[in-house]
Amino acid sequence: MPTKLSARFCSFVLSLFLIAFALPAFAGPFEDAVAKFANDDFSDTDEAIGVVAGSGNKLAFPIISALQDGRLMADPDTKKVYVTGTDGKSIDAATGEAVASVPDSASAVRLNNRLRRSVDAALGSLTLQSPDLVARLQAAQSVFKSHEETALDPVEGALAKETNKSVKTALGEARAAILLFKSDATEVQKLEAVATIKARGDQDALALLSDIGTDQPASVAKAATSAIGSIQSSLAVWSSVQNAWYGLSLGSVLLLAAIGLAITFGVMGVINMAHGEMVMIGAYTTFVVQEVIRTRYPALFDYSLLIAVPLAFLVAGGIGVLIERSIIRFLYGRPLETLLATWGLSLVLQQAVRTMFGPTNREVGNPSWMSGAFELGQITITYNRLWILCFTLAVFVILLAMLRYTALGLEMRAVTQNRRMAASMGIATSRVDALTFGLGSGIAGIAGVALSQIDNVSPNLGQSYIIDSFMVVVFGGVGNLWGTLVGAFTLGVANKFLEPVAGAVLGKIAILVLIILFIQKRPRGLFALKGRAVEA
Amino acid sequence: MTPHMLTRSLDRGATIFLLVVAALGVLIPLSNLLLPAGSFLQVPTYLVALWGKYVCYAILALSIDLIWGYCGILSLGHGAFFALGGYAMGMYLMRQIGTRGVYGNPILPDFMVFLNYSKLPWTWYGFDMFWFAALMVLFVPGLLAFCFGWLAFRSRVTGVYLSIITQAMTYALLLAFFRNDFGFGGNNGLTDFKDILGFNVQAEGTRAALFALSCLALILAFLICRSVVSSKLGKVLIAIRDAESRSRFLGYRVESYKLFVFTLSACMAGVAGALYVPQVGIINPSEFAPGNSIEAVIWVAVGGRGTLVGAALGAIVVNYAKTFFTSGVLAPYWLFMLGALFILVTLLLPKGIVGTFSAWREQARERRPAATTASAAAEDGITEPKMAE
Amino acid sequence: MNVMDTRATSAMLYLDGVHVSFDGFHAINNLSLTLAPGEMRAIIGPNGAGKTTMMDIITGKTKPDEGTVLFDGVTDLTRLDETRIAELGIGRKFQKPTVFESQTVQDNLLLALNVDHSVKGTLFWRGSRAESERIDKVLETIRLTDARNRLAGSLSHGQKQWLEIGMLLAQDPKLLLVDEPVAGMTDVETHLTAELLKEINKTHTVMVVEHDMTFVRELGVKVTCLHEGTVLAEGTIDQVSSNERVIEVYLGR
Amino acid sequence: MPTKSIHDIAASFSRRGVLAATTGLLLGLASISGAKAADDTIKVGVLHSLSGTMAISETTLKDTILFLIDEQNKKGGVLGKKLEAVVVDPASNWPLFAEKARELITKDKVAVVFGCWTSVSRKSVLPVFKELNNILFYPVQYEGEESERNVFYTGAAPNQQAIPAVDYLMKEEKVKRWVLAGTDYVYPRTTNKILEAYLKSKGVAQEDIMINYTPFGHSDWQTIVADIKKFGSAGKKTAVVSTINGDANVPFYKELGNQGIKAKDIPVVAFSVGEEELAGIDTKPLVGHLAAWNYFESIKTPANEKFIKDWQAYTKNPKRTTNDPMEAHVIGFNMWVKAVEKVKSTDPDKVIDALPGIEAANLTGGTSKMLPNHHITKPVFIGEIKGNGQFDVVWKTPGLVAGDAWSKELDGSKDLIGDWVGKKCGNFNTKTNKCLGSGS
Repeated sequence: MPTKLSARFCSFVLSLFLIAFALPAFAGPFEDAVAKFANDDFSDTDEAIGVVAGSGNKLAFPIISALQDGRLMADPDTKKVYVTGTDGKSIDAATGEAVASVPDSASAVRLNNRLRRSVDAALGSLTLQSPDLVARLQAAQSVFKSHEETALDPVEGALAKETNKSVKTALGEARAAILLFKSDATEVQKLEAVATIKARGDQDALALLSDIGTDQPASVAKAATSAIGSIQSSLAVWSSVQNAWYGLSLGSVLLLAAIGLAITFGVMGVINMAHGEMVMIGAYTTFVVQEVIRTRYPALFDYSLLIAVPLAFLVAGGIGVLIERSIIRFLYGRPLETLLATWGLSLVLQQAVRTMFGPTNREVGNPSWMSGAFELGQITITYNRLWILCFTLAVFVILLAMLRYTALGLEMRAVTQNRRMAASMGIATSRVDALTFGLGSGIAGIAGVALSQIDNVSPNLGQSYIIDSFMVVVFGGVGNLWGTLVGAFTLGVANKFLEPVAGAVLGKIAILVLIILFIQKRPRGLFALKGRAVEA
Repeated sequence: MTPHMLTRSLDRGATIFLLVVAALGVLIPLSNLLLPAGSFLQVPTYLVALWGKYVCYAILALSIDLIWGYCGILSLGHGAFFALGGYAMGMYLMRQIGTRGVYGNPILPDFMVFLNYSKLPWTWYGFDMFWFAALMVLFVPGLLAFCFGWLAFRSRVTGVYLSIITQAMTYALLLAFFRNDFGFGGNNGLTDFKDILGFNVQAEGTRAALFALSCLALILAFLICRSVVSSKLGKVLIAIRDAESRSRFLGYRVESYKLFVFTLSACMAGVAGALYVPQVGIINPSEFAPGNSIEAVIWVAVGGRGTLVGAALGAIVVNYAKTFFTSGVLAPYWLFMLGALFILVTLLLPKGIVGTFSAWREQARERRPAATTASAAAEDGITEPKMAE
Repeated sequence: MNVMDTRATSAMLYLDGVHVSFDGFHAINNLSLTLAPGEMRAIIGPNGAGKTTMMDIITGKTKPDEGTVLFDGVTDLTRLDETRIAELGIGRKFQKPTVFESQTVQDNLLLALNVDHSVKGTLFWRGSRAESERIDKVLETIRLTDARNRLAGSLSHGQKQWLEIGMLLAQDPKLLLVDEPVAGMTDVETHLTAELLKEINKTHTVMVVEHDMTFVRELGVKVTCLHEGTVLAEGTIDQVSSNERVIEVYLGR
Repeated sequence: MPTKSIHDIAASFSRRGVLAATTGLLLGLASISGAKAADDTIKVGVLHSLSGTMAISETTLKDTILFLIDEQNKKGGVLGKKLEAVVVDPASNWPLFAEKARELITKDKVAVVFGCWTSVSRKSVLPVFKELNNILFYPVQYEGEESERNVFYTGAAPNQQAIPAVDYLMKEEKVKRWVLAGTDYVYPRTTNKILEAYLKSKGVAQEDIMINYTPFGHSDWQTIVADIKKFGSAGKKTAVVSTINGDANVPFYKELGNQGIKAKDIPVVAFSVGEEELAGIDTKPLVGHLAAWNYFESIKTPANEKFIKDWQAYTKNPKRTTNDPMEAHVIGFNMWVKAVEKVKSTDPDKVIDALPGIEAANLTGGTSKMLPNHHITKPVFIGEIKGNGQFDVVWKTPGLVAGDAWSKELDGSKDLIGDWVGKKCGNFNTKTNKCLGSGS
């Protein structure tokens, strides 16, 4: 008998409330609304959110925020709703009284995108005055997006109390947004609103302004259109900056993929078709590292990449040395045969990984410091791309320094320039060869760690980069690291400026054709060695 | 490998090879058509088609060996010419479908109908006539090779650089043909062919005929290659391969020689592709994939670079191995086998099967030092900057 | 002489104010030098003096940054490529003997013969009696008759040198550029080579680059000493070798 | 010249050499064909790529069939005979698909083939199945525009996936502006054409539709995601309909997540992203993005729970996911078994005629039926990506949707139907009452 139950329950609630807040409460709209959560029907939930948020009840905030992160449990049989606190303790959503445990029949109230939006809106008006600055900022933002009239008073209230500058502006914009859509707002208010939003000048502002509808006063409509115009023009400028950034980021990826090849192929003249697989091995190393960390020491997850980088270098490098000792070294002076052997090798490595890890993609997560993005002016810069760019340059510099200043680097250059002479001067050429190849492979492995952050970790990973890598190295000029650097960034930027015009596919084709024609002009690449040294 | 040694040991081999091909070209179709199905000596149709494919690959291998083995031009994009020839033939076959397409459109192939093409793109004009298609099979790859070669050889792009830009070429074509807007069926390519010159492509008779034709083509291609390499021009090619600038100082226009042989080889590849398509029943952009071109080069290496028989044999051996490994219990491991094969051959038989074989024969016959390893690097056609020429 | 008037110079080879530099390094520096028709000239000079680079310039392998290079008084070589220059009649023997190692001695000579070098010509080439006779003759001159069917790659160093000279003969150019022909030869071979070159000089203009002084002396021709890409001294071997600047360059340092 | 050289050598070589070589080869050839089908088993062909680019998706399907055969044999096989799987690897190489199909049918004498994923592989084997008259069960959602006598399409036709998804977005999310993003091949092309026509019929303006195509395995999505963002900031509620192909999805979603496109702002509904693809991504930033399928692993039905349990037991991998094409194979396999048992024979002709009308339970609680056009009836679910890489079903079609072989929205095919029962024709034009082209 639910009715009787609820009746008794209400009297109980009454007494409790008398104690708790010393003000009378009845099984009013709030309780009914809360009960609606248990219907597991999206539109009911939507209503409930509205009512609860508007009720001004102390429980509103805990309920809605619980709803947002799936802590609001509802029992379809008893129509009872519970809030499970972050601390694991639960309370009855309708009454706020603590309950020992949530019945097993209860399940989390489900959301869909529409509901998530109303939840945000609700929380927006609820958290406008939260002590937490970030929360306030977010609240203001979500009100700006939802701009529901009901939020006007809270916003103005908050605006009056607000001290922090950035939050103040955010609130101002939120207020403007609301006014702009408020039917009975005065023309003056609306004009001010337009000005405020224009000042904001980003794509959300654009969205808002282009959405104000037709029932606006002429002057406001006019102001809005001009505002849209100016925002768009400023955004147009920014978009070319954005393209440049995308180009650099793509270039860094190309460079990272190619730089190892610049050593094995450029310096040693080994046409290493298994280079891509070295990259892949690096990526899988990252995967393994993260697996271990996930299962053993979850706390370390953010450091997983830092651990993976040296490991990937060692694993890929080690395999590289192994390959050099067992295959490549028999093929010096006949680069072509290295092409054949390494091609066969790449097949073997791919299939090996496929049998070990399965053919499907493996999940490699982004550590927190590599996920998300930040706004620089009007362009979005994603952290993973930014880090990859820095990482690439770091690798490049270190490599360069290594070649220039370390003994090994010196020996490498000696051997590659004149093997016989180097040997006669007592350099263990075979050792140097092995190490050089290992170095190249190791760097490919490192590249794999970075690429695992933006691409599939699958047995085919390497294949997708090998051709581009060769293009970069050849375009830059074989045997010249700087050439590789310039080549990579040139191709990257060119590609990204072509893409909006020609589309992704035609853009890539255009780049390839350009490379072909360029090689006609500079048959030995961008940074070719001149003089008799090359010929004789 | 010493040429006169080759010419001796090979001519004998060559003749045996030619006669074997000829014999198969006759016997396999006959056994397939005349003998009762399932009888011990009867070659089932699927094997006829299969071997037809191998033979086409053998022609492709020959065309690669001609430029790489004898002129040191390593093309990592020869699949492109093969595929272009294939597309030319495919387009003819598509036009032959006529009203038998699923939409029954007399002019437009099916894929055009459901992508709402209003009219036939100009690129497809004329392909309803076999002679035109046949012409294009030679002309399109030939033209591409000519333009590409004219640019590349004139500006003396050599070695790795040439190899990589040939790869760029085929890669660009791959992407282009993948685009549906390009008007060649996109990723699905051209398929579901009905008949060729009025004969049903599925019919056993047609298959047998196509097989015999492929064998004939292989023989012709082989004879052409042989007449080229055994002419004085062949000597010049080898001279260019071994010491390009020396030949220049002797007054040879290296670029024209390269251009000639490159274009010739492209045309041969085109023919191979054209015969390939009706037998496998589909042509699609993946034929442009750089990987395919590289594998084709590997066939040549496995068989024996600079020996025509070797090239053809290599193609057949490798592809037979592929077929064999990709079915049955071995299926999950076939890539290991293939990869291992490539590695072992390069390590143990650097001259390829035929090359090593004839080298043994040679050593057995007369103890005389073979070509010094010093020239090996040059022979590879690829040379790093520091050791160019 | 009126024929001569149309010619810029009567010289077979005429270099004037030639400059070449690779990445800032001046390989050839205001080099001027003339070779009269029928002359044989020996070029000496320490390593890096620019001898080979000079030959590269004459044969069109390297383009000079500035300066004139005239062949036979009329043709400006700086505008032409190797093939064209070879066709004009300038033959070159490399420092390091380069022959077609994987082909037989007689094939090497066959390739060198100055007959139709076009693709068509070679594709439909039929051997002629005249050609084989010339090959036999050359083989005799270079003493390789009984090695005719051997692989060039299997020849001794000296034999290779000779084969390359033989190729020059087969090519029958107006001007021969011979780079260090006796490097790594026995004294006997050296002597024979000198004889051979003298023989050749009867019918051709020759420029020999050589370190070996005894050999140069044996040739007994006008000597030019290069240093740092420019002419240091010119004259008979005795004059040059007594020139104190030459001595300084060779010994004093 | 060569003729001469051959002539004079021909004298010098042994005729026996050729004879031996040739006969040897011939014998070799013939003996390869010697493999006969054992009579006490029924052979089932499995034609899925185990290597190359498609191995990612297809390997699972191979395992699925092996699993199903295993289960069936535990139940005593079919017609009292054990089933025997013949596995080949077409290696993601389309001509090889045709070749392997031919081998399966002629050499191994299989009774039925389960296989293919991409449209091109299906197109490539089609002629073979028609010529040799065998049966192919094709388990993947595809562009439609096909109905062949020898092929049974157990995956979704466009009207069983795309259209309901769009309807959902219109109704539930009030979407006004559409981005149709896809990989540049025939399935996305066709699907987007259909959707474009459908949206316009619903009164969506041309400028509110943005269509974008990318190459296979496209990995740098910065520009396109930014474009989507821009397109989405025009004030109207925007959604992305993604027909992006398997491999390219991971970088696409990673970029979405990083550029902070939240599902509640711009939801993405995908037709080719299932549990398998999500296994490669950290889905937390993607919660709320949608996928439309006929099956989700997360659907709670006894049949599904049992299936998942047995499957994970069979693969000895408690984490092994299931997905839509797998269910398609389950349905197809059971339908074939029923048909065979119905006609007491594996003869393709009999089975083909028996299959239409056969019903088999699907894993989501319904009963799918094989239609005369060789497509099947399926329920359509819209699922939201959850944090754990699974889907939360937020909407489903009231009943089962019948698959249309020919899309009403395309000019070329609006009058066509496939009917192998009455009309015996795969592309029957209802206007002209003619069976077009080669369809019969």
